Amino acid sequence: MTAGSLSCNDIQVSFSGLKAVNGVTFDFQPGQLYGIIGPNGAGKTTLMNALSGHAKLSGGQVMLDGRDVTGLSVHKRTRIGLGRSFQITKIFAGMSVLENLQLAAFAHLYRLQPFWLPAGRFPAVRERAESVLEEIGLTVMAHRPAETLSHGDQRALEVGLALLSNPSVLLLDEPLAGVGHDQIGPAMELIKRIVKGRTVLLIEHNMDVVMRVSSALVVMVQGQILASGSPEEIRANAEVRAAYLGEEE
Amino acid sequence: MKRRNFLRSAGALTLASTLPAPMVLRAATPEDYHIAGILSFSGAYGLIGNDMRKGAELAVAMRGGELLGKKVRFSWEDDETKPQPAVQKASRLLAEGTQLMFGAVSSASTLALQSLSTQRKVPHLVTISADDSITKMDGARYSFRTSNTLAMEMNMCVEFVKKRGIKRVYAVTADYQATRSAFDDFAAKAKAAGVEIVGNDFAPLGNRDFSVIIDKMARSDADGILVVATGNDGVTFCKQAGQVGMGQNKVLFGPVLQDEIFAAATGEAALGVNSGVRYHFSLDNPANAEFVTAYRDANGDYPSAFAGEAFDGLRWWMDVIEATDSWDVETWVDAFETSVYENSVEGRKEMRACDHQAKQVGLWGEVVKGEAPLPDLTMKITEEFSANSLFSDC
Amino acid sequence: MTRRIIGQALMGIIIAVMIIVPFFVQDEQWVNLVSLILIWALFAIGFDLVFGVTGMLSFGHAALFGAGGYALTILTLSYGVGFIPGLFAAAIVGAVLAYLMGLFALRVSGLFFALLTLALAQMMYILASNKLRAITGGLDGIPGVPRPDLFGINFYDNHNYYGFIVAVFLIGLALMALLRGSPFGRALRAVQANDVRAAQLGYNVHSLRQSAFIVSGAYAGVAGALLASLIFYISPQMLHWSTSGDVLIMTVLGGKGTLLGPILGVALFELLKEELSQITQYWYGILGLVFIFATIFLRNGIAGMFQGDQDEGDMQ
Amino acid sequence: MSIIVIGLSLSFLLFLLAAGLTLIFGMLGVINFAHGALYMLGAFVGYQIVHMTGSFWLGLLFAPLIVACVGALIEILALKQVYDRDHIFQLLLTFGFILVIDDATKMIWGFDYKQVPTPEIFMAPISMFGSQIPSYRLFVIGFGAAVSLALFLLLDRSKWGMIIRAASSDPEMAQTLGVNVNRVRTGVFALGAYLAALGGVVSAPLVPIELGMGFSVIIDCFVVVIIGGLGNIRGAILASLLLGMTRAAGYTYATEWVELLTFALLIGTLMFRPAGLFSTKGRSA
Amino acid sequence: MKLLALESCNVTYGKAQALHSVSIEVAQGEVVSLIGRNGAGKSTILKTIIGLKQPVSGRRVWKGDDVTARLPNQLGRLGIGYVPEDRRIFDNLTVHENLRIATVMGRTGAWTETRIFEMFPVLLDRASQAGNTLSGGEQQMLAISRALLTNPELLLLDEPTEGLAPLIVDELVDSMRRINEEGMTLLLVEQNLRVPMKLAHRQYVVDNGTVQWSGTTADLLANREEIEKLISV
Repeated sequence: MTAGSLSCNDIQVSFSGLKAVNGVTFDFQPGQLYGIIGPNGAGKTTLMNALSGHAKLSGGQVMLDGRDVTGLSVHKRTRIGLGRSFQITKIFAGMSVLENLQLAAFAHLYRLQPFWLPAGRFPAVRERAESVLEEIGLTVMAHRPAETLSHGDQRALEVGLALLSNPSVLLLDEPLAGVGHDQIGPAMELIKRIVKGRTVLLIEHNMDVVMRVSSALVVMVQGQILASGSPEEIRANAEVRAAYLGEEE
Repeated sequence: MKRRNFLRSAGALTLASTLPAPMVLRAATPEDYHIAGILSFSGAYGLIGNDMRKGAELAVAMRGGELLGKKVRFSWEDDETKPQPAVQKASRLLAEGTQLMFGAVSSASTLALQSLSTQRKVPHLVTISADDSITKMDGARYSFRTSNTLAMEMNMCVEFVKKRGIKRVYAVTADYQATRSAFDDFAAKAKAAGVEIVGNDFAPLGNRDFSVIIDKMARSDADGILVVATGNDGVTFCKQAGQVGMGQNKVLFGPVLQDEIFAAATGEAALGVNSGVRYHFSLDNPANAEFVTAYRDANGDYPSAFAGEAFDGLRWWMDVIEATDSWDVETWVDAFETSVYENSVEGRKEMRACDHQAKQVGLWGEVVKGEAPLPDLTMKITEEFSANSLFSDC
Repeated sequence: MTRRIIGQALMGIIIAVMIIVPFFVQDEQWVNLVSLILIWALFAIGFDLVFGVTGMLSFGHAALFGAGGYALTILTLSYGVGFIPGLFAAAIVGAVLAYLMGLFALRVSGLFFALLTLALAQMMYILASNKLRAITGGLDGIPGVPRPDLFGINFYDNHNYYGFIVAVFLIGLALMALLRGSPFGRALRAVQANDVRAAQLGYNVHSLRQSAFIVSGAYAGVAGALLASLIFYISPQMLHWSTSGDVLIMTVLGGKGTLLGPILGVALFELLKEELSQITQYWYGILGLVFIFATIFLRNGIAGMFQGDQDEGDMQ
Repeated sequence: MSIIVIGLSLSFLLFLLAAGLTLIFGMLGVINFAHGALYMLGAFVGYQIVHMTGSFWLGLLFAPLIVACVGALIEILALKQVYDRDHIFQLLLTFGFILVIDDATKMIWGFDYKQVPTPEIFMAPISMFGSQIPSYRLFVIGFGAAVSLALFLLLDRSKWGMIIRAASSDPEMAQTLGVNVNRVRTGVFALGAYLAALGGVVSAPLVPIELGMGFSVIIDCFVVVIIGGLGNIRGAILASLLLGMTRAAGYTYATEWVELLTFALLIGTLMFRPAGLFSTKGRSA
Repeated sequence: MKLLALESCNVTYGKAQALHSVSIEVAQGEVVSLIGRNGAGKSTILKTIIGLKQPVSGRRVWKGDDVTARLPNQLGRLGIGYVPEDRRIFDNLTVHENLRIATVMGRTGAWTETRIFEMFPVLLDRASQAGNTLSGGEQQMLAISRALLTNPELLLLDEPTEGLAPLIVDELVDSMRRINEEGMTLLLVEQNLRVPMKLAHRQYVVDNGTVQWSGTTADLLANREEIEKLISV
């Protein structure tokens, strides 16, 4: 199996009776970027939670690189090579941007082994953090406390944190949510830069972006996959149009 | 923003300037006789500490506030009924050159002070804590107890059972080292005297509900109920026993089960309860008459056992060291070790050199209705057991 | 940033002065007071690793504190173990007990964690007070806890013992500074700031929480042992939940999550207690008011005052 | 048989002590550490009223109302400032109030023990199942049952309960319907304080009234509330019954183990159901 | 008559700005819809109207009065009803209680529980069930009924048809039309065009926190291509 394959087999997630994800089966091919779209409440984020280990499955299997990771904890999936950003920004307030990234780099490179040395003493960590910093374009912000960044920059940092472990599978949950109109362009460039060589699942509502960056689209409605295919196919799909525009079938 | 910064800096400065303050405040003057009173002034035992303070201050006031020609000065500290603050505060006062440690209330704090006294070679006077281990054979050289021991009070219970003709005893004992061994002691002696122990329950210290135990007692054929618990636990027990009218066909008694303070907290249910009494204001002797009058003049109230014992012990100590006419601690200790106190408010006390425990008579009383000016519920002294029947030889 | 550094330096200076003064002052009460402050400060900086750094409110630290004290006392008095090995044993006992408590308490978080640690510690208190009286001396405790016997120095002299306490305190402080600055310390902060993200980065959040609790237990154990030997006495009172409450108040007053804040908090607490208790018997109530105000208005305690890092939004 | 009656009285006393704590948690998400202090304050105020009027019933009526006002003040002056912060801050605040209330009580009433006599009509015990059962115990059972019923009716059946539940379930939504959530919160906290004080007054004829009494009950309250499931009133009733009966059995057969039995029950519960025995999502009344 | 207006409102979530100088007007008796994709800011506009979000600048005007400083409970009593996006049924109240609370707290008027049960008989069947046991459509009916029972003059509906089966959507649309015909003003948020095309007199298209387009439904038909780009795939 090549690194970066991710597949789910009939996965189900339910919250107090409500089936948020109801039998999703899909093979995500290595190196592809999948745009996951669908109306509110379709179960997109829950699907991501199921893949990253944040949501408990009530049925089904998740395979990562051919390995069954269904019962594995979040941190173990990360160590196998799964990265993720969140819809609601989860950065470490009270730390600088660089420190945020160093934390991630440490987990990735050392797993705390030489924990007694000052955190600044690890050139590899710093290098890795700084390279990601450059990748996400926040080098000038390195020493700013993370919570003082603009919303757009915080979203970039969010993506950077997911990126640091150099994951083969990257889950991006609305990386552009709340990003101002003027910043959409650079943010999209960033996404395009970082996805190379990875399997990426992207939840995004900005259709311009999704259409332009995705190699394939997966449309979810009511906890299930309604359709999948190339952007053109999806655009032409009557069912999808109905779901979005609410036109009569 | 400017104002905020100013406020912050001011706060910081204030903090910084308070740091060295204690040194300035507490420059000691060695020109007096300094007594460190470490007692409970807060919490459930705060009442005891306050009464002891009144008794002790009266003992000094009645000799003109002087000892060995120097002014007597008290420092009162609240140990919160905990050993750690007791030691902490005592250490500070010792650093000022204290000549006598007085206290504490709880046996735990007293034991802690005792180890400090031994280590610092400063006399330590105990007038309340009853734990037997405070006055062990060949124990702490500088520690003395002028009040009752629990063992002695348990012996009074045995004497009372014999005298009253009680045949079967059901006991409730606080689950605590001192009270457990006190009960064992009582049980052995009572059995020897032909009394049957029909039951005993160890109740947790601070127990708030005795109803099940009381029910077991009420159903038993015991004619005597022994309560080896004091303070809150004793009051709670008597209150709840009163609600089933247990006193009507069984005699309730215990080592320090009731006095005027506890009776006031118990209410009517205290009537008829028998208890060891450490000191009582009604004792008929000149020394006591003088003390009670002075105490009532000063505080408008009858002295409690805590006040009485504190007064008595401190006066005894001061009488003895006044007689030595010396400022040498060892001389004081040697003199007190062998002293006899003929002028005690309880009649006569005698210090035992072997364990530094005052040998004394044992008082026993019953709660009765009091007429003004006496409290509503008051102790009537019913027995006075001789010292020889209560103390075994050294 | 510079403001922060100046604030840190100022705090450091105040603490340094506090530590140095007793060496030059013959006044023993000052020595005693600072000894006490340093011991509680050791306890507080350990406690803050769990509370301020990792973000778990433990109400069970009294048990760890007391367990350390008992470990030293029992080993030295009953088994003839030396003081220094006894002190190490206190650290180990504190850590092991923390591990055991964690087995139960770490299954839950937030307020449940606070209540559960409280209940567990209170159970230890009850055990120590009566069922284990054969080894703990019951409520009467054990008097005569020894002090070190080293290099022929008489540590029963409070000045000399003070030197020993300072040494242990500084070692503890230095280790804690290293730990907090290390990747491990950063990771603990990350757990507090956002545990979901920390897990997503590949950190094992549960074992980080557990490790913090264990290290904190070792600090509490050493502090408890030092306190027992300072006052030559130990009793289950040290395990009572009000002890946990005291260390919590100290830490919040000083500034949780900062290295030096808790030390100042302890100093302020003990000073207020010393000074207020001479003026009024209601000092605990006044302390309560100070604590309430600090909770509402000074989110970062005294340390926040020095560093000026209050979030402006909080003050409204 | 008599043990069941006594066990019931233990249970309902526990419930009276814990009800306010679990109510405040259930509706506000606040752990009120000062609950024990308010209980003590209730007992003292109750004593004062009984002392002045000679009537236990006036004490039972008015003391909890006065303490409820104190509770409302605590909520308005302090708690209100920190609702938007982490729950730990609310806990810290109420912890601070323990110290303040304790010292205020000491300042007002001094150190002496106080006592409230058993009300005249419950002086005589009643013979039941071969035992003399104190009639005041029977009153406690009846009163405790009545209070739990009243709480149930208030929370589950009344308009006010409906508003309280709505405000705790979704404060924003309740607000858009016209509910003044601020006022509801103050009211709930005051009600919790009222219940704490009610426990204090009902306990008064059974125990000495002294400054340490709050400290000694708070752990019991926590145990009941944790076993019952935080914030769950029905759970609190069941947990009180479980604990009360366990204790009654403990006092009968192994008195000295009663305290540890309590904790064993607690730990056993948490081993298997960390969120409490009777925790059910959804209905909190 | 102008019933409600937002005038140049800027709204933020923490440091992120959600609305940029948004102005909206609703006249008495109208049905107005806000359309746009997820995250465009439509829900925030409704929240700003009912007071759950306070604008950092700009005004909220009700019948000509500036009510910017009012709290949600006060606005509710002025006559604004709110049906939130995720329905927000009180999960520890029964279905009947979810309605009663509105009756108790709200204004009196033409809407009574009896009428509601006539309109949505299924709610009567389920009156004693816990609110969270209802199906999605039933929850939606409950949420609308709850808002109606406060007898509002303006009813805000946030995606009322989301996640519902087409048949139920039709039923809902009919009910909304009837409600409007009885004189109630509706402000509707939708992601798609299906309902707005049927119901609304006027439309606002929202994207990225600003109003991108506004006009009548007829205008919208005329500019359909352009609008679809703003809201579709």
